[in-house]
Amino acid sequence: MITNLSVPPMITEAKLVELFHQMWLIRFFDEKVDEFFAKGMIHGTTHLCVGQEASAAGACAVLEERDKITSTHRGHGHCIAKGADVNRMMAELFGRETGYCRGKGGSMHIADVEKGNLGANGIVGGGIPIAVGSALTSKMKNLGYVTLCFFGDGASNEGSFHEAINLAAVWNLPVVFICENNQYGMSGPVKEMVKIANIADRAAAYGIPGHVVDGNDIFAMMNVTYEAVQRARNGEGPTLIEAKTYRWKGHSKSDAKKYRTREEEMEWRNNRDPIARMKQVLLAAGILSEEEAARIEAKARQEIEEAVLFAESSPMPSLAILEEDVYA
Amino acid sequence: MITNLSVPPMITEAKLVELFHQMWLIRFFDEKVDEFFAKGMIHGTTHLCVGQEASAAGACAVLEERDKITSTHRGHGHCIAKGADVNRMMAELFGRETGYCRGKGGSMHIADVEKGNLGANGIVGGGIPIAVGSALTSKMKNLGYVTLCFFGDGASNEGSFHEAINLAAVWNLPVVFICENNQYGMSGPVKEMVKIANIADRAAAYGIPGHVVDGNDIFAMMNVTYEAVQRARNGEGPTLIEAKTYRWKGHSKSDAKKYRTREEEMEWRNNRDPIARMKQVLLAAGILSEEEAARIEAKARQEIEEAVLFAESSPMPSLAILEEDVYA
Amino acid sequence: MREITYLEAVREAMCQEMRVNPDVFIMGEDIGVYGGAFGVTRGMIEEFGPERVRNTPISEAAIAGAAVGAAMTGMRPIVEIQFSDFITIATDQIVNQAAKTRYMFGGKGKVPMVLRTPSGSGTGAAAQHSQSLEAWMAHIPGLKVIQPSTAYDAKGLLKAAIDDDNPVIFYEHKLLYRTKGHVPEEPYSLPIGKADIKRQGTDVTIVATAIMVHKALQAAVELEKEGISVEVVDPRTLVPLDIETIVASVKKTGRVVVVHEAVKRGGFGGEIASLIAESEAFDYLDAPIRRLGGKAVPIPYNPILEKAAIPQEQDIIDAVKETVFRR
Amino acid sequence: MREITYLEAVREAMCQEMRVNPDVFIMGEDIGVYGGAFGVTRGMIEEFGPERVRNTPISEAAIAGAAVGAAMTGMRPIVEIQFSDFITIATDQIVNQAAKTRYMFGGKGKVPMVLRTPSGSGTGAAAQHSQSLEAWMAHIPGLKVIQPSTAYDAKGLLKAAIDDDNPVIFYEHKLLYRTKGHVPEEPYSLPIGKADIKRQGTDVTIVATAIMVHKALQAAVELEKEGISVEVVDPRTLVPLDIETIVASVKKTGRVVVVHEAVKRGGFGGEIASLIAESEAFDYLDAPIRRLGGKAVPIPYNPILEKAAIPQEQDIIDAVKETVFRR
Ligand SMILES: Cc1ncc(C[n+]2csc(CCOP(=O)(O)OP(=O)(O)O)c2C)c(N)n1
Ligand SMILES: Cc1ncc(C[n+]2csc(CCOP(=O)(O)OP(=O)(O)O)c2C)c(N)n1
Ligand SMILES: [Mg+2]
Ligand SMILES: [Mg+2]
Repeated sequence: MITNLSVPPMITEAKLVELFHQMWLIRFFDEKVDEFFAKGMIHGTTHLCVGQEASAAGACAVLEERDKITSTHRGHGHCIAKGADVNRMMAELFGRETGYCRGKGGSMHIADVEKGNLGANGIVGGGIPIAVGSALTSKMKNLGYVTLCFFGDGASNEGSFHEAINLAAVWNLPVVFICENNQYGMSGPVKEMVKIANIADRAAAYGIPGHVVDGNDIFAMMNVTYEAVQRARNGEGPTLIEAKTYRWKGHSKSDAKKYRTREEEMEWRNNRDPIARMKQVLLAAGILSEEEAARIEAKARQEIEEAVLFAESSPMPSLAILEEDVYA
Repeated sequence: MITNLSVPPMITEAKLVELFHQMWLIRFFDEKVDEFFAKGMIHGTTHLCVGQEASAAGACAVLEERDKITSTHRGHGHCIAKGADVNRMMAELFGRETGYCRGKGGSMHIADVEKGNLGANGIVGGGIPIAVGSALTSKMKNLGYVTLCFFGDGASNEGSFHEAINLAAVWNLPVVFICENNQYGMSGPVKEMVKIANIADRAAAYGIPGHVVDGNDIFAMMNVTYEAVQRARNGEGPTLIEAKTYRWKGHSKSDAKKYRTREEEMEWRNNRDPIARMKQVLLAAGILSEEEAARIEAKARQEIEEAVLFAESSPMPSLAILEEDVYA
Repeated sequence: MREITYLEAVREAMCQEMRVNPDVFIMGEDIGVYGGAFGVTRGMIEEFGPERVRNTPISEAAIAGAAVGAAMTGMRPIVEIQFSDFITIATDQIVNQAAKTRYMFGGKGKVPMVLRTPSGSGTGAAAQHSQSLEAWMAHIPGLKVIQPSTAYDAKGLLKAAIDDDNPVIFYEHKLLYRTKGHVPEEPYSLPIGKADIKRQGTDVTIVATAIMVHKALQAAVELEKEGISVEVVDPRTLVPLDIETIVASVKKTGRVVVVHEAVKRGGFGGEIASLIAESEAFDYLDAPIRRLGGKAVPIPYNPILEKAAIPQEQDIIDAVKETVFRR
Repeated sequence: MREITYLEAVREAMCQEMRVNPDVFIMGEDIGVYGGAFGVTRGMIEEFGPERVRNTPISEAAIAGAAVGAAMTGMRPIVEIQFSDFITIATDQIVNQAAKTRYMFGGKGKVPMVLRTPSGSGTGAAAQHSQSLEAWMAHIPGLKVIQPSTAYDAKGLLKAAIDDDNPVIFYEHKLLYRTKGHVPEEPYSLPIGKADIKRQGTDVTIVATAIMVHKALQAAVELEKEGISVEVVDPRTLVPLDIETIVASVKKTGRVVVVHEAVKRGGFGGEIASLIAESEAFDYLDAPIRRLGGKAVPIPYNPILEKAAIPQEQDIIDAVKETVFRR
């Protein structure tokens, strides 16, 4: 039990240290991917969540293993936070047979079904109804699990958002909707794309609670998600959480970022870095020392290097698998 | 100018009398259609708005001729209220060449483009984005017209509702959304299909005003729509109006109405009949006498009989037109 | 054997599965006390309750997507989309999610769901309620596509669809709902991917789907009177397609007419005709392959126009004769 | 003549129209300062301003539907759907509204809109961003469907599409964006419904669309070396389809291979092959019609698998040889 910090009951000191490590892992994973894309070493496209680590890590921290998530095109963080193996993730980006999808999915389709990650999604808003369906299973089979549904501010303007949340609300399903509002949908500033201050205010349209949270504060993320997960697990229905955050990088592999200023970026990088903020708290609470923090950071960095080695040394899929996996 | 009643400025006594007549026209039209369907004399299906006359007549009363509407599967009332000729409407239902759509559209697709009626729609929620597009034209060409967009309570759960209203809101378009909440979407009670008290509350999700109005009170309808139309015309953007009303008949041609009680139906018929209510007000205000009211009612009934004669005596479309009208 | 309607056969297949398998449930608009737009689910909510016969808001994308999510996590949902035209609102969830999930995930997960939906014209519901868009779904890898033409086939194929571990689109033709046929009372399954020869013949093959099977059979009776022996092959399932049975028939008869209600241009008849042309049957063809399909128009309301928009018995007779008397 | 890219040709067609016709405007996601996902609209918001280059929320159904409404009331909207796969979210508005409005209204009103959208695989964007679903749209009466393969065609056909009074679906192949061609600077229009013979030949006809035109032309060069003279016909527009030009070519060569990137099963190649088989060219055929198309799989991510999922130059060469050396 942690007494000097307000955290959900299952969050031990060890777990906090693990989360600190996890955030680094997410960051280094995506920075490495960024590097490879810049060098043209990876095929396709990718969407990085550097700067958004706390919302993924914080939200998933309060889940049980049996709980499920649905993720997005910007999904590496969610995937790691739900317990995926970075080796297999990196292998997927390299298009290898050892990847989560045997090289068939790539960045936008990594799923880790055994760990309850029902998949990234290349369709903005595409995962929201799926999360509702997963929650329906939990309710109908009385399985007690909760489904966390991640999506972006931009996705909140898709019809699927509206239809799915309403359905979850009227059926009172155990699902928590987490809108990661990183201020832009590709290039569209949220201020121009909705006429309201908070996406969370849309919860009222479905008769469910809505909460705005600082998505770069992992403690706030854990607390607000924990409460929503508890509600869901207790049969009290869905919640909409809006995590205000920011993506440090461009939207995808090439982005001149004309739609925002460098000053704005610097403000978020310098003053609201979720990892730096967590570190400060852990240091202040005496949970970590500077040395331990540095060691964890280095370890995460090392793990990503190893993931790259794993990926690079993994075999390419054989052409024979092209027509496999279409049908079960 | 009417001094003893609160009505929008353009509503004269003569206009009120005209509206009284119009409501009867709507009612008799749909009752006649009901009769024909029951007898198997009309092909296809239909959706009657008996009991909902005031929302159509009241909303359209404050429009100018250049203003536009989009309508729904339950669209005969809107169509008449926007100035359509009942002869050509009836002819359409009879599948005749003289019908609004040359017999190609039927009940669900009557449009009267010259009068600004952009059409009924067989797709629930299908007309909402179209109304937004029509409003966009008005804004881009600076035409000053307003578009009234009708849809049902059920339609408010379609993704198109969400996407289109948000778009209209962020673009500040001259469109007024009118949700005719007749308590059911086919058989689905609105109480089970949304978890909120008023559909109008959804306006807050888009940062636009929302109003609940007694849809069976034509005066209330006129006033609230007038205000919204004024806002739209003044460049202040869209409004969502929810008109609480009730359909007296079944959903479409065959409906055992198991999803509601006969008592509920009687309550609405006996105590909230929009025509009876208007009549009472007009009598009390001295605008109509009982005799005049009876004469107007009889006239409307007669016009529908004539519409039937017109339809019956109109030619069937020739097979030659089958492949016409696909492309402009 | 007892006779029941196609509609009852569909309902019976669902009810029998739901009695034995608690993972099977159905959701859709107005499928509760209303019994669905066509009455297919009538009585089901009374038997299975509102948890397993789930009345939904009018939200096709969410319904289809919720089915995908439920299927991925262990349920076997049946979705009723009130008219197949409304698939247009749920297309992303069906085509980009349900159909592709397993492949994108490299063989992980499965999506055992059935999407049942009424299609076709003939009810006067006009352009937005009368389409036959099965060719779309048949174009999508990862989906299976079924179009039963009889009560017997409907029951057996629906059981097979529910038992299948993949997303299956199950088209029910509105005008077939009231048609009757002999249907065993006990549950049975028909193989998905096996055509059925609905009538044996030697002079010409008609490959017909859904309601066109019946028009073809009527045409065959007329043609018989003129000494033309018609074989009617009903693919029953478009994906997978039993091309072997079709090819074997064409090799036997040397002449073929393919007929469906869907618009001819871009309809699945083009696929069937091309497969025949690409097959060993090509060398057996004594006349060009004929295709019949709907005219390139939205379905009109007026009943005379409506009928004229799609092939009728006489059109089939004419096409067969042209094929048979060629050269 | 000056050379520009396909992408520039598309942009130029739009800009030239927008300069002369105030009713023409464009809307879509990220088409403003970002210039669209592929950069097609880069610079346009700077020239025309945000009122005529309208950046939208991520709401495909509303964007398409707003275009329908705007078109019905006097504008000539161009809609950019970021990837053609996302048409699945706007399908109702395109198929049930845009395509059918005029017919349902008995010839009243018109819907002059162009929906431009990038399609095809080859960028590693995997299953939900790489489809070729043009066959769907070609199946829908009321729509016109264009698939330009060169910069020259793109510019001329896009002008024609914008000037057309009907809804037009305009597919741009992602891998063609960077290809260059000779394109006149002044505005010009190419007829919608006229195929183009991209290469003359005498032994065999290849009917190829979009990127496959280029692969077919490369294959033709190789085949030439082996003494096989290939004619390459590019339909350019699927609806209306210039079947006359195709049939004339096949009558001349007696052999035909139809190739597209879209999944073969249910692809538009079936329509083309069947039309050829139904035509007078049937009697001129010296070999069965061959079709090549994508494998029946979602497009995989891995670049080797991705390429293997669709026809490549070698596949075309092989198919042509099989056709030519048959019997
Ligand atoms: C249906 C759909 N529309 C558009 C896109 C293209 N696209 C991919 S990500 C993206 C922006 C999404 O914004 P948001 O939901 O805020 O997520 P973020 O990228 O900011 O994490 C867009 C427009 C898509 N993939 N799917
Ligand atoms: C997209 C779509 N889904 C379902 C239907 C079938 N349907 C027609 S009307 C209707 C009920 C609509 O309810 P509401 O919007 O409240 O309008 P009301 O009928 O009550 O006037 C339904 C489900 C349809 N036509 N379109
Ligand atoms: Mg965002
Ligand atoms: Mg209603």
